[in-house]
Amino acid sequence: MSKPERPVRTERILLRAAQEIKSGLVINLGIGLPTLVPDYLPDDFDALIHSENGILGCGPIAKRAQARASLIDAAGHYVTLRSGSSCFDSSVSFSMIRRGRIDLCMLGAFEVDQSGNLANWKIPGKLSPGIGGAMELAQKAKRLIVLSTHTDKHGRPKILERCRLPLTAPVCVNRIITDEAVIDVTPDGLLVQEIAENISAEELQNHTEANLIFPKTNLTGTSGVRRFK
Amino acid sequence: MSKPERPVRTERILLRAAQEIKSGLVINLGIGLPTLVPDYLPDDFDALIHSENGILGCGPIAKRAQARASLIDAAGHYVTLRSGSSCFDSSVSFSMIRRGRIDLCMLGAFEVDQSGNLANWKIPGKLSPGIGGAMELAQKAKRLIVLSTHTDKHGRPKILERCRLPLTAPVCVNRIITDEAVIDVTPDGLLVQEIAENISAEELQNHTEANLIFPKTNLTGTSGVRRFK
Amino acid sequence: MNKQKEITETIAKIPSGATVMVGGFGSPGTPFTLLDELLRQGQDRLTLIKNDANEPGYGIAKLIEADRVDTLIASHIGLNRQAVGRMNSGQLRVEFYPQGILAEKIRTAGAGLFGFLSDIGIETEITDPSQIIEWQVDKSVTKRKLKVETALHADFALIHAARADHFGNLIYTDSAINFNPLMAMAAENVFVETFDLQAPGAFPPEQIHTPFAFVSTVVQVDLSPEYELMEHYV
Amino acid sequence: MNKQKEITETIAKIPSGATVMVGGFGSPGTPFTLLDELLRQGQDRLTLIKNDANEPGYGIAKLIEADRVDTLIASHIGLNRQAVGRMNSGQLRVEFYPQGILAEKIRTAGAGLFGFLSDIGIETEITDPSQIIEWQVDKSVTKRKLKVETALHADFALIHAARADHFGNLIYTDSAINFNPLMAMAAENVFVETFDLQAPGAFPPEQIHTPFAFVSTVVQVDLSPEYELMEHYV
Repeated sequence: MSKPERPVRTERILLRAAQEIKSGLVINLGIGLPTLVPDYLPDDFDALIHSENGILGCGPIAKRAQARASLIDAAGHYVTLRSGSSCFDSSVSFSMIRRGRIDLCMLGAFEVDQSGNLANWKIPGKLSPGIGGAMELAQKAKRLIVLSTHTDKHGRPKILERCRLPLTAPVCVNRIITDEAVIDVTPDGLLVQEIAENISAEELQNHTEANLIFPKTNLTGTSGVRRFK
Repeated sequence: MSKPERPVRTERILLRAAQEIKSGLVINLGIGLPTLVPDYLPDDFDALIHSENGILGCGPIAKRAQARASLIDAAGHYVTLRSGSSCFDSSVSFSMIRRGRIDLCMLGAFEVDQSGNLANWKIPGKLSPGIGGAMELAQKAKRLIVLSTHTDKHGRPKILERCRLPLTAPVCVNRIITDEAVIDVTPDGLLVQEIAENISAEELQNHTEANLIFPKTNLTGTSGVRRFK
Repeated sequence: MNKQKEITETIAKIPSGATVMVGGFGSPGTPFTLLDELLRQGQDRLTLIKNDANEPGYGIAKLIEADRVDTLIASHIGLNRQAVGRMNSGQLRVEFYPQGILAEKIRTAGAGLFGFLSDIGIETEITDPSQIIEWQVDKSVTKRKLKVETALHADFALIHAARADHFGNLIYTDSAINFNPLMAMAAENVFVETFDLQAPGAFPPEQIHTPFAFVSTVVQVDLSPEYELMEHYV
Repeated sequence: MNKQKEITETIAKIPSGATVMVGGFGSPGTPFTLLDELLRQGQDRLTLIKNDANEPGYGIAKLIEADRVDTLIASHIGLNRQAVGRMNSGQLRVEFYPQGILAEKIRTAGAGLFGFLSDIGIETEITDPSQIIEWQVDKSVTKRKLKVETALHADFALIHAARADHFGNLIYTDSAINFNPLMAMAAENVFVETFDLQAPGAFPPEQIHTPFAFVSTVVQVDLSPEYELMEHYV
């Protein structure tokens, strides 16, 4: 699929995130990085995208000639509908979410921590535009993946020992995909599954407030950890 | 409208009940006598009949050639749909009821009492086929009219001082239409509005366990009380 | 994503002892063919959730008559004297709810919620004091007495849809809608029968009553006499 | 039974200080023409209930900018910086709920119920301990901590429907469905705008999203630029 030029860090996250989307899964993609993931799927990909404003089966972003004023996704983009799509009211849409019918949800994060807590809706005194669908998605999706740059624009870690901002939901994140690593939240802590090819394990830990677990190796080694571009 | 031959007592109740149905009212008609009321409306009458199994705008009972296997009313009759009708699920149907969107409901009764309590769903040890829609209709219709023979088949009063059977809903009945009288439930008690032309006020009281109030008159007089056939 | 399956393997997923929601108000919307296969396969000790007990010889009445149902959760079974008889003799345990409360309890499970607050039947024998809470539901000073109604869950739902596509999008018709869309949201595994199975894209998006995310399996069935007019009612 | 009325007399029924539900998620489903008439007539001290605050210069944003709204009950107002600014400066009181909880609170009013039990946000700052009850929601021995969410009522609802008939039957389309059918059930007085007003009988019965019993008035409106594509998003 043709897509606009994006920064390398962003591209890396989106490319890796696209690999998580398997055929037949019902997927919800939050505002920000997640909504861009479909640009990195094959054109003929059988994605089943739920948009919480009341669509199951969103197609690609609409080109001008296709766009309908009555049809936006939850991020406010004009979208198309794929074959077999349906539109429904907000109570049905969130019934689908709370009932556990969303197989995979990807959300952005201000902070995520080693227990899988997520903070992505409010920065007290700075940003509090509302809750939207985030709490229900974070709490109820069968699998929740956070997409985020590994550090914020000031270079500070976003993966923390414990979230300091108000939580969206506790213990909800399954996996974190950043431009530097793919990390799973496990009962033992944050388990590094993949590291970007341009970075060492030590650098990764330095960019992360929480302790990372590296499989079959120590902090400075990387054997058993897949490399990704 | 053509209708089958019915006993005089039944006919009298139905004829009088039909006068309660005004154009534009949303009406629910319970199983038994109430479902027969439309037979006594003019053919061109603009009745808006709700059936709690999920229809707004029931037309007359279907003749064989019109009947659809998928379309019954709550009493189990094959019905037709009038122009502007809709079909919906049971949660919407009872939302309409509980939200107070049924302007008028007519129900049958085992017992009704001077406080407007209604018992029509259960005779312990004899009859308890379930609750159905009766409790919600009785409790939530804007106006509830009971249609009943004045006495049971053994000649015993059905209009009591206090219901003895398990209640469908307390203090819910607005009016009682029987083959002998039209009686309103008021804060002061049961106020006789009309008496059938073949019966005296004294006879009416004798057929009724609860005390009746006769307007502007005493028990033996009937001035101020309309007569009906 | 093609959810069409054969009826035998579909119904075989239901074990004895399962809780099964069954669509339909009377005959319309009853999944007669799925029920007949459940009868044929022999599962027993079932808990069924259906508005009514169908009529003798139809739908779940056959399962009840074959002693395969321990408990029926319903609203009204007055059209099935045999079921009433079994209830009265203690052979069949029946739990009754007001019809709209039954619908709402099922919907509550489908909405991923746990219960709701109602005033229906609160002053009748169907309400036990243990079900009452006092809660401030508006800005008035006083709290209000309300009944807590809990969500009603099921392992399986058997659904009759007028039309379906291979993804599992469903459209119902006439008074055959009734409990079907609610049960399709509520149950863990949702098996649907339809006469009219189409390719995805056949239905306008806003006319789909049940979106495919709620549906597990779609079975194509043939029109049989049970789906036609019941002669004694014509 | 013809519920078609003129827009002026319809909106004139809304007094200052009223609580008004407004359909729409962003632009789709927003009753722009009804809102413009409310702006023109001058009612103030309004409490509005809408998913969002529209975008600056559109829909309820105009009412907010004209200082006519005391309180907004919403889910997310991130697309309207001016509304966020007014909230931060204390000019506009905003109550936020999770989007699906907002939808469900509205639906609960529409269903004639008083509240529901949820676990959403129960361990976050949006939940106060006074909202928690412990209740036995299933057959397990232990009770579960749940949040009581109360019904959200309104005097009025302003609804945008794609199609309507003179009885007040409504059909919505695309992502313009959103909160509209829920608000149409919930509010005491329900005023609907549509481009496409038809005679009763024009719609198949099972395709009607909002049956007429919920609707007070239908207003026919013209397609204006606000209903067309928003250029900055194309």
